[in-house]
Amino acid sequence: MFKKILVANRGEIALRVIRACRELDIRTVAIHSDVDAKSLHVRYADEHVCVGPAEGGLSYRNIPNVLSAAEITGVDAIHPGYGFLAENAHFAEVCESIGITFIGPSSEHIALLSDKSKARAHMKKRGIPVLPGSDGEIQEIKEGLTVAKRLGFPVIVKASAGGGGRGMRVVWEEGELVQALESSQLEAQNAFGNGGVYIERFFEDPRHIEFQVLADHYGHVVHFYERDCSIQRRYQKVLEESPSPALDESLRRKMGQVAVDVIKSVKYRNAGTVEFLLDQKGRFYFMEVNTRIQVEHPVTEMVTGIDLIKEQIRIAAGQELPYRQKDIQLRGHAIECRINAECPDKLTPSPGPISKFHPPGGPGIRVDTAMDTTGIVHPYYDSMIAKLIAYGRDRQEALARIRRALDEFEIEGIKTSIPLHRRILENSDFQKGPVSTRFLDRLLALHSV
Amino acid sequence: MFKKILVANRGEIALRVIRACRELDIRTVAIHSDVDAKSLHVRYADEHVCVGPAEGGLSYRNIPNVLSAAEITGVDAIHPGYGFLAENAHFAEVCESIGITFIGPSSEHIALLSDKSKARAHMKKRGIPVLPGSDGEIQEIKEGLTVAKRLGFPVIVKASAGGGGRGMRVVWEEGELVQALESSQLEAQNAFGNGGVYIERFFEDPRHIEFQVLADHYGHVVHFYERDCSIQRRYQKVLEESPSPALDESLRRKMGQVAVDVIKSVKYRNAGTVEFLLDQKGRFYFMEVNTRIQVEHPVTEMVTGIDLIKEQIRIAAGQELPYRQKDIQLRGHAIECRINAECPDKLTPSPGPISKFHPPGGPGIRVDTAMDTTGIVHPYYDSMIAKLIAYGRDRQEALARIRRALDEFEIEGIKTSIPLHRRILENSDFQKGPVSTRFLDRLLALHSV
Amino acid sequence: MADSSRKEIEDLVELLNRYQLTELELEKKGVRIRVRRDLPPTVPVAAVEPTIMVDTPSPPPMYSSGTMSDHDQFLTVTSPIVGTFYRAASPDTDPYVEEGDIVKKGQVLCIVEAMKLMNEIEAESDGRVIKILVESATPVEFGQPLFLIDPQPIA
Amino acid sequence: MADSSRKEIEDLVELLNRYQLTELELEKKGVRIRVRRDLPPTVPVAAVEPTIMVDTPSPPPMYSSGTMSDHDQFLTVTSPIVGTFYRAASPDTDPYVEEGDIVKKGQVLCIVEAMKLMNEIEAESDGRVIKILVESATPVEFGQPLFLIDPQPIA
Repeated sequence: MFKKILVANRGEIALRVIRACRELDIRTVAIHSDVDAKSLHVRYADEHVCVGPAEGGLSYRNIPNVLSAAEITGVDAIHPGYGFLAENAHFAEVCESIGITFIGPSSEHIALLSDKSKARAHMKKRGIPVLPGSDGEIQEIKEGLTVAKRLGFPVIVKASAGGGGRGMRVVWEEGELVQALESSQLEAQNAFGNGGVYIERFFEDPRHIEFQVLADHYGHVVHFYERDCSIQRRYQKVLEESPSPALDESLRRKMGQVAVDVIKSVKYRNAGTVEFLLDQKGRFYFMEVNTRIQVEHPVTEMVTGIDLIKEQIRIAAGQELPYRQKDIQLRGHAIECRINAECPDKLTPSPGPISKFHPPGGPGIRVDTAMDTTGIVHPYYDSMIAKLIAYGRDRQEALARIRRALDEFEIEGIKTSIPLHRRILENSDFQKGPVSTRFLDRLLALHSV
Repeated sequence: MFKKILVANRGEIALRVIRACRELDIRTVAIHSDVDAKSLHVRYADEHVCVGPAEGGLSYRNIPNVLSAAEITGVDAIHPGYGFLAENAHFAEVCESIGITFIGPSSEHIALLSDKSKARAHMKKRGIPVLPGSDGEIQEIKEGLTVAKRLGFPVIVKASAGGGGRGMRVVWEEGELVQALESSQLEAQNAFGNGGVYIERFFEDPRHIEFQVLADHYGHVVHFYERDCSIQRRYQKVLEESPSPALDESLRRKMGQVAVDVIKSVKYRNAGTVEFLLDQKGRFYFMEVNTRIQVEHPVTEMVTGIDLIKEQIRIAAGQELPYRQKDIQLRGHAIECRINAECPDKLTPSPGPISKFHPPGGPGIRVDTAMDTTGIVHPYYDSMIAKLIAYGRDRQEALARIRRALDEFEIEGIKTSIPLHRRILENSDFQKGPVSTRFLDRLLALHSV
Repeated sequence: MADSSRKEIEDLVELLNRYQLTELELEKKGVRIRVRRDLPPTVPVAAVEPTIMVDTPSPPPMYSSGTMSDHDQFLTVTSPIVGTFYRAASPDTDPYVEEGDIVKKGQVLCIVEAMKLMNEIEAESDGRVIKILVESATPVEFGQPLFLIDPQPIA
Repeated sequence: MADSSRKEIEDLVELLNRYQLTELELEKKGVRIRVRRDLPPTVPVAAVEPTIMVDTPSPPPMYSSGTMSDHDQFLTVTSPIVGTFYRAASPDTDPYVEEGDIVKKGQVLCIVEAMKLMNEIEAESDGRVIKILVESATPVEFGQPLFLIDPQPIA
């Protein structure tokens, strides 16, 4: 097992990794930008190194400084968290080359799976159900037109290197396609340095279902059931739950098996998430593999009882998975609300010093945060300041608990997304069960009228 | 279901009950003494009534004021928590007589089971294994001598109305018996107004094992497995865990069945705890039934996934238990540390205002507390200010988590028992598994040398 | 610099921060430390606690029964028990007292009913009833002010 | 000035910076030291956190590389990268500079090695090396002060 791990992140996920390390008796090194010198993740680590000024590109994403920090502190491994360097194949490769374990998949896995068009083609070849669409990237406008007509409108143009909705265009009729392809290519080129785009059929009311998977270095692959991440706003997840109210036992088993097949087909290792689109008729399609631990991993931990971060570390250290699929049991229901520092109406960030921070507690409540009453929300980073997770014997209890906990959560000095979560949780469609990824946009449109 | 419940308690257990009510959509009334006017349980309730001055006997234990508060706020039911009026048969009886539901057993059950000599005789008659001892109370010294000789020394003299170690005397040889009987009777008379005592064989290194049981009004009785409460100091529980490292599956099944038999034998209802003494040879003996929810109930909630307070409320409202024994599954391991406001060396209370209160968070951690940075520890009440509960996939993970969480727990302004818990958790005997109720006294004796 | 001074400075800074002071000076045993910071004008003043989940008003300030209020020369008569306040012995009878009445020590001022028992609340000293603070037939809690009494009324 | 006083001043400046104070005064044993800096009004008031679980010292206050410190006339040269500080190009060669040396703008002061690359750190202005703040072959983090330079040395 590792003796010392550098945590190449900040905020709640840095704390999350440090906690796992402490429980495994592994020393930790925090890195931080100069404005984060007094952050909780710095205080909770055994050692800390300042790696640059506030801006993430110059500090948390600064590969030479992060690796130098790893070298001068003599760590065995680096945990990247999510964001920053977590899905940077080059970073993973340099780690490998200097003999520091990157806690995650290999650089080749990251490279393959971050190209969504390639990953899609790979999976299609292996019989995994993918969304109907183009075979690989669209090279010429004419080709795009042929594909779109075959699929039938609406279609969606996506960037191969895409993420967070950038380079995405929904095309409702033939006449819009040319312009969509061109603007999508341009946006993707600017955002990712890769203008490759592909076309898929567009589903109007899909659900976003993802399966958590762990794979060790000995060919064992186990899934931890699904998370339902259909509550999104501008392609950003807002609230997640496990299990999904849209799946029955039979569909859950089928999708889980496909998720394992996806992971096995590329001989993947460590933690990964297989994302599916589930349509209104119960058909599911592979979308992509996320090659990192995800923000919403706690809901899976709550219902399976497994600490996914510790498993990531154990797998990276060469340990075999100590269980098989049949040992992983779903129990109860968990929901996560991402608490962001933002104005609830305009949805704009709300940075600044926090004057009061009183998190909720009691049964079934977990709070992952790096904030306290002395905390400051910096404008340089992600606006998520806390994750509130509630566990219940069933969905109804989990819903009641998270509403109760939101009422208890007192944050002063900044505005937060707590009112937005209340609005979602009070909605009777949401309470009843399955809603689509367009639910939240509709709810907000309704509200603003 | 009830519309409004009065919570006849303060501190963390009042918050615990209020949280359960909020999740069940039941309105709450907090009662409080004048010094508690700004306490969290007052803020979290829908309504609140001041019932007297600081001293518990004049406020939280003041039956006329508590019942008047129930009347003027028009509640359907009263939850007594633990302590104060929770095991007061007279209070339960008055509630019954004025048509307010006492959330707990009937007054008759409280009366029967609070007389330990009677309860013991009752159970013995029904074939429940009880500690070898006298048949009922000792009326004459001569009778005591005969019993003690038959049992063999050492023996223990206990008060029928006893609790918290009062009226208890360990007698190591015949010559000490007469004085022990007399002083025990005197102490019991002074403390409880009832001088009745009885004799049992004394076990030097027993474990304290208790089974959580729920019984509804329709004859259904389900147990929720055991809690190991062997870590005690002066007969006060300090740290509890579930499951017990001293039980194997077969013993667990056997003891669980006996616990259910005990509860069925008196047609008990609502939540109760059956306490057993487990000797070094794996033999177990009924000790008593606690007719309330207990401080340590959260460890059971963590490993079974059931909210015991909500179940208490549902049962009191006449609902049937929605599951049978086979539906109650143990998963993982949970440990609770009682965080008291006390000087860790002298073990004396440490009241005063809290200047910093930063509870731990993250995976597997639950904190039940009514404290925050504006809190004050009053000298009038119990010194317990928080319960820290850790869940893990197994005992080792639970131990690692609670140690990690204790390191994160920052409380300033008062002294707490956190260092005592660290000392227990660092002990290798405790880490290995079963220790006896004398473990902590020995550890402290060792330390003070 | 001695570690003790350093610790003291840090303690002073902590206090400076906590209470949002601009200057703090400590002098003892020949050592004098002064810490100063000019706060920018945007610094928030200490947060006031909103009682988010409470939908009834906060409890009234607690006076012990019949003691002198600090701010004036009136005695506050508070409820010694929890119950329902009545100004008269029954719906058909006159109130025990009206505002402006002169009362004698021991005179009944009102009834607080609790558990079907009528508890008479008496004046603890002579004086004039300045104000009746609660409506008849209203629930009252322990310590709730019921009457303001002027113990030295101008004759 | 005695070395002990100098050390004390530097410590006070360090505290002034760390806690973003505007004034700090220490008087003991007949010595009185007052350090003062007027902060621009926009500077945020950073809360002070005790570093309870940290077993390495807190990071040093952050200066931007080579800028003038307000409190005196010395420039602080800080490390622009994370790595290992070396005073000489190799173990066999002389250090680039010694305390007291006069340096020219652009002159190499030291090396910070990172990822096997030797990064030369140059003087940003002419001046005299007042103090070398880090031992050779020591790890340094971003922003860590390496040298104090007096840009206007008395000839």
